[in-house]
Amino acid sequence: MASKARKATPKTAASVAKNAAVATERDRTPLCLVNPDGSVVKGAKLPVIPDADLKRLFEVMLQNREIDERMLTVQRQGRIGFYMQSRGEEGSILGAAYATTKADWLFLCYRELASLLWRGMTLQTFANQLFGNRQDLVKGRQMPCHYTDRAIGLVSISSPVSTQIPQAAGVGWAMKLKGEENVSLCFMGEGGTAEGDFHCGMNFAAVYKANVVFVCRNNGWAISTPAEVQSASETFAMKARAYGMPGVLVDGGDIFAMIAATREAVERARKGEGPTLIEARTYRFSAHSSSDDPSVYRDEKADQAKFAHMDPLPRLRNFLKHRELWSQEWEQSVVTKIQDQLATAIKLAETMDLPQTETVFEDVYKELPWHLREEKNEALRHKQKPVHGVVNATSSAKG
Amino acid sequence: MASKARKATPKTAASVAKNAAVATERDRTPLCLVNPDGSVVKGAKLPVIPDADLKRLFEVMLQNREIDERMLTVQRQGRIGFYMQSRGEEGSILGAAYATTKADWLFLCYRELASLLWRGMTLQTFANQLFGNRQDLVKGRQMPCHYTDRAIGLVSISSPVSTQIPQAAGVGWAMKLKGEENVSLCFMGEGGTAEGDFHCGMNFAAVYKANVVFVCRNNGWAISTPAEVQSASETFAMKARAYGMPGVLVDGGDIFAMIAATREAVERARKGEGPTLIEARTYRFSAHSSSDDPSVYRDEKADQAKFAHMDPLPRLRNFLKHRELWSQEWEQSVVTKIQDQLATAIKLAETMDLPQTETVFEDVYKELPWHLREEKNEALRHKQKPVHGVVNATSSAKG
Amino acid sequence: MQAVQQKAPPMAQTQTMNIIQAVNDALKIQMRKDPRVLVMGEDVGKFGGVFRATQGLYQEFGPNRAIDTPLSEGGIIGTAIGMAIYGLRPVAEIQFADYIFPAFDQLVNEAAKYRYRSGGQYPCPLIVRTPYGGGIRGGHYHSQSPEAYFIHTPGLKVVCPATPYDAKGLLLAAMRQDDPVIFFEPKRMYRAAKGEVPTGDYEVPLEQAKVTREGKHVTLIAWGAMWHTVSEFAETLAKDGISAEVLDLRTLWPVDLTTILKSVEKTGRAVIVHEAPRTCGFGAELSALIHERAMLKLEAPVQRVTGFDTPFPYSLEHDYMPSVSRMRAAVDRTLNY
Amino acid sequence: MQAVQQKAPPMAQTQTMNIIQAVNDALKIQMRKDPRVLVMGEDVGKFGGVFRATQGLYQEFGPNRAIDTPLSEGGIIGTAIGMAIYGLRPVAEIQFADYIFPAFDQLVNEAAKYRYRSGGQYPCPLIVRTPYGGGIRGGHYHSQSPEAYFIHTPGLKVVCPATPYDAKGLLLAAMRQDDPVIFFEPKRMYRAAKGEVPTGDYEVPLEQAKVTREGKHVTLIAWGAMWHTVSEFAETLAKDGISAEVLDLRTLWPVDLTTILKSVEKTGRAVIVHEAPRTCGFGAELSALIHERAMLKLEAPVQRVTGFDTPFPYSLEHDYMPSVSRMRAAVDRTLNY
Ligand SMILES: Cc1ncc(C[n+]2csc(CCOP(=O)(O)OP(=O)(O)O)c2C)c(N)n1
Ligand SMILES: Cc1ncc(C[n+]2csc(CCOP(=O)(O)OP(=O)(O)O)c2C)c(N)n1
Ligand SMILES: [Mg+2]
Ligand SMILES: [Mg+2]
Repeated sequence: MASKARKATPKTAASVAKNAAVATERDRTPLCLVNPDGSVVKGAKLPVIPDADLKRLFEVMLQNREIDERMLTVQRQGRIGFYMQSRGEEGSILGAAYATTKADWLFLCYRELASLLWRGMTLQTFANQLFGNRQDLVKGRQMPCHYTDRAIGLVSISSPVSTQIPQAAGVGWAMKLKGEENVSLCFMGEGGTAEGDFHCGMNFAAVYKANVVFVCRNNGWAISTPAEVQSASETFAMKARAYGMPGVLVDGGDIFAMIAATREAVERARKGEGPTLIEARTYRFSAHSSSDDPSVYRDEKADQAKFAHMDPLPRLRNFLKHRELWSQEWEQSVVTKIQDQLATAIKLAETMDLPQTETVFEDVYKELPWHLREEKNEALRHKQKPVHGVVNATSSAKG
Repeated sequence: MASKARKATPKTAASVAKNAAVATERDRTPLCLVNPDGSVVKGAKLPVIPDADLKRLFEVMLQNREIDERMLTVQRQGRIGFYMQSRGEEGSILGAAYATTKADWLFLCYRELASLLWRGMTLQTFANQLFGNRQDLVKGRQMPCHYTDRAIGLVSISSPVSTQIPQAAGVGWAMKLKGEENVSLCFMGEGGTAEGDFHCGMNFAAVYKANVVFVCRNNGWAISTPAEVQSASETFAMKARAYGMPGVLVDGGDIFAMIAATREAVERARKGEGPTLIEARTYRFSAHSSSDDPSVYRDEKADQAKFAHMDPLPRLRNFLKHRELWSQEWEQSVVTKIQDQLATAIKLAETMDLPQTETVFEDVYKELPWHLREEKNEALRHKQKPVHGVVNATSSAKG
Repeated sequence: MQAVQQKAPPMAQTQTMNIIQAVNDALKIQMRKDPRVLVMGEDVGKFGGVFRATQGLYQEFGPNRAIDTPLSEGGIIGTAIGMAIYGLRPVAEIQFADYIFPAFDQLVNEAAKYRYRSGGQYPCPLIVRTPYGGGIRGGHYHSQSPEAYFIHTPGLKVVCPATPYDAKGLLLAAMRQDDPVIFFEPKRMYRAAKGEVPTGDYEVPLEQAKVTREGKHVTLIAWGAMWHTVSEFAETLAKDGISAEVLDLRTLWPVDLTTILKSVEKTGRAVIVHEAPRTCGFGAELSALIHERAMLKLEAPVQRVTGFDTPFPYSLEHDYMPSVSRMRAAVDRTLNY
Repeated sequence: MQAVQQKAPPMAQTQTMNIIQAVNDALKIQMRKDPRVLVMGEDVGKFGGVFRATQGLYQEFGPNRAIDTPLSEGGIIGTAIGMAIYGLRPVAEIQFADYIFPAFDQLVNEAAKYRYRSGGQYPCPLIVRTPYGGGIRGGHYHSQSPEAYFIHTPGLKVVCPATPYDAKGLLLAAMRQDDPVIFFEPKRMYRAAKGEVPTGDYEVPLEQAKVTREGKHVTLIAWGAMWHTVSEFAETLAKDGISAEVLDLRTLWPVDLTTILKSVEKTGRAVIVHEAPRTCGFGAELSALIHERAMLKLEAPVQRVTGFDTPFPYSLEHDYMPSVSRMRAAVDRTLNY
């Protein structure tokens, strides 16, 4: 973009208004390959996915939904401090995750549990984190739903919105500098696109053609704030243009479309051709978090009905039915199994001790400096009893 | 951008690559109404500008250039600590400024002296700021070229790049909230578009349709960094699309084009129709600042020749000649006059005392709190002699 | 517990309020009086804020004065600065103090320096309200107490009420002065602290600490949520025959050093309690100031009981937060020096 | 003046260098040894940095290891964090410390907490080099000394060399340990401070202060550019028969308290000198620590001579910067207490 003298015929009228950022029909239309009733969209070319994988993806969707319901109940019972559901967004999350491998690093916003289940995070690891117990991989240091699991390529989840975006760009850039074909897959919410970090991350990724794929889950809401307050642009995918990066709008209820779009983006990234921004159009069927009450700011009943067609689970079920890959008994057995496994994991996690007081002082630095040695001793001399049942219903914003 | 169910036919192929952010010919072509030789571009409709104004604009261009040369010399003599030139960019700066009035607040990057001369900042005010003397409107608190002059609508210039962008959006938003038709005019460099603040400011301005016009001076360089490192997008004007805002690319050597584009943008803003991003394609003919040495990172001689056609001064002179509004004597008299006036202003500014020690403690807060009263007394007890001639040639980045 | 300091002006009509209600009341009163005042931030409009501090403002004052913003702290503070220098009186909310850092540059390099660097031509009367502090199981990012960063920044005022009465009075005072103010609200006490608050208009002047309990053996210095813990602690000390004087600083900077020194010179001992990490926390400044100016009156070095120098943990926040037993040890250190 | 502390390892080959050259040399040595190391920042590549600290690296290591970035501190630090957790060793330059604030959130909420919040799974060995301090007629935004903000942030190490020898040795040590380090370079002394520096590889260990002058009446504590002023000041004191011990902290956090206490316990008096504003500056922490731990050995309260609590001025920076006459007054206060 240097000031090169260009030879084109000069424009002779400002026509600012005509130059406005109008989206074309193509910009506005989400990619969709499978209809809500499970039928294939006319003319669509489905991505190649083995039947076993399709069934496994459906299983994880079911599991995710069971886990969501169960953990919200556990939270309501005051047994864990916080929970965030992802009902209705599992399709796009799983679709994106499916297009990557464990060698591809994963940066999450926080609502992408399904991607971790897909990658094989164990239920025990999951439950330990929610209870913040002694076996929790993050040593009970973070709120529930802030997982880190290096074994499956999951980077540490942070509450501050969008800080992961430039970091993911940095990882994708490092992969490229090292000559690797790995990619970094980075989720964000549509609310997160308003932060300065979104801009920095997208820009660096594009300038250096980093191996990164950005997935923006546009679920319509950032807590109580509707997506139209976040940006005046017609779609979030269009924001890619500001960075000279391809942007694709996808029907987030259609896991096939998500897989197709993400595969293409991942392939480009692996080849060193740079990043892509994918907008997954979805709906946040659940509350923002266990601290939230959406009935204050939206018409829950009407909206649930209005957006029902965007739910990826019945859509995939319908597709599997068409392919004769589904049966009621199978679905029931998956649900029963996850309920049992979850019950076991919760029980174990809940009865496990909290981390020991001295762990508060570990990992601030690689080694314990003098002042933390002193402070550790002070803490040990004055060990406190855990305060149970401190309710945080004062805020609906945590996470 | 809420997740509304849209009725369009679904897209059936991801084709990420095809969706890429390709600029159209229209995007790539700067608006140009007057050719470098002063002739009007075929088919162009020139903005209406009274002859007297045209001559006055040319005068200010000449003045700006004289001032630039003179002050750099004064800096080289060690009489002021720092200076920033704007040679070759006066046209776009003046064009944008001409499209506004003093009631329209002005946010500068730092290289837009011409806009202040146009608005009537006196040479004495200017010189006092450069010498940081007792009469300096900012009380000798800021480096040279960091003017503030409320009388002409100039907000305080800050060194940190791009912080003015959300602030200008806030002022334009305040104007709108108050039901005023004023606008806020905000300059930035193309380097500044990489900062998070650019994103925040553009986004808020567009969401709230603030009364603001953004002018990005793309002079090809941010100190030693070429514009192509700042963004992978083909133009900076295209960044407007990410915000649902019109973006216009303008030949910055053509003051007529700048006036036309800015007038249209200002009009839209006054009517409450929201912000515009204008990219003025120019070339930074001078060094970044008095601390910089561009020969280290670019081929000075070749580039000066290559970009000569982008200089707005000969272009306007040629136009005036065509219109018989120019004479050598007139130009010479303008130059001589500004030289004289400047000499007088410099002399006065240079002989004026520095601010008094106690002023260091004023304006931190509206009133002096106890600790600053104490510190003021300490400073008065230990008054130091000014350290003259401390050279800052260690860095080329200041400003 | 709050009887000592909740003295309302005589005859004023009062009502029991918590801190949320007190803040809400202050905003309403000032928005009715001054059309330049508006509130803005994430979820502050229709929803009334995630802690509900701005509830009802959207309904009463409309979307142009109770503004839902994009999720961008830099944008909120950056545009609010623009509004403030243009003559409006924005009261920006940062949803949690932990999220104030994307706006840090706008606060410390811009808002704090606007009046100064413009030679007094552009004052920047911006208020930033933000809930701070731990004890709500918020982990790293819903628990921080970042006041020291702002106290270290010339040009900002830093206020932190502990009670509903002070929350309302200090916020009203802050909205009526002309410098940028970071207004930290103790989220743990948002609903837990209740007290009688005048329903009408009043101000609690900035830059004045309050002696909330008189005592003679040791001065306990606190603010915000910790003032409550410290006040309870002082009661238990009394049972052991130790008479503690308790100070609620209320305005952290510029601090009311006169009141502090008067108390410490009387008791000869001081313990400062805060939630933020110890190192370079505000306790360090207070300790330095007291030692510099009252060393000869001190029976023992000033003690600090603070959050530890680690990120704020989740499961073990009970071990992290300044505890009564650590406070007791600190008091004992001053008594047995 | 630098003779005392510039003792090179015996037999090592040395060369006269200034701080810029020493930094450059450290980067070159480490980049040759460790292919994971890269430098990145505004103008650091082809141009070699606006202070020329990275000169020649682009030519020797190419554009992938001496990287010119967009003008975006948030992007620089954010992506550098990604690189660091992925196993590279980025050394990011922030052109002036005054411009570190757009990256503040990434530094204090992210880099500082990465190892901790991931339970040790993701260390973040990021180095941020940045020139700080006044005395170059830089006004508000080319003069600030923001070390206290980072010292207050658990998880960061803060280093600040005063001499070429230490600049090289500390930077080499910093690049070889595994925690994020903010490395403040005294820009006023970049070219002014010269000394003999070994041309080969060596480290100056972090977290160790240095007694650069022995004395018995008062301890003068400083770092970075102020260490030079303080050292000269100590000479003038000697002429008046006052024997000052001078400490160069070198690593600010974790600070070498042992060395500080040892000196202060010996002299009974301490004066801390820094450029940053006094309030909540690092001097406050040092003062608190010394009083807490050595009060009975103190003949007088610890004194602070610092920048004033105002934005950094331009024309009057000579009045703003800690001056020898203010230092003298502080020493006198400790002597005549
Ligand atoms: C920097 C920052 N500001 C504010 C918050 C509080 N907060 C948590 S989630 C959230 C909304 C996020 O919305 P979106 O990005 O759309 O993701 P979604 O929750 O819809 O998945 C907010 C405001 C935060 N965590 N971080
Ligand atoms: C936040 C910040 N980072 C770095 C700098 C140092 N700096 C001053 S000007 C400049 C380049 C600006 O380039 P551009 O925006 O293109 O404006 P131009 O100088 O070309 O007019 C840089 C890096 C700064 N002033 N502020
Ligand atoms: Mg959302
Ligand atoms: Mg430029």
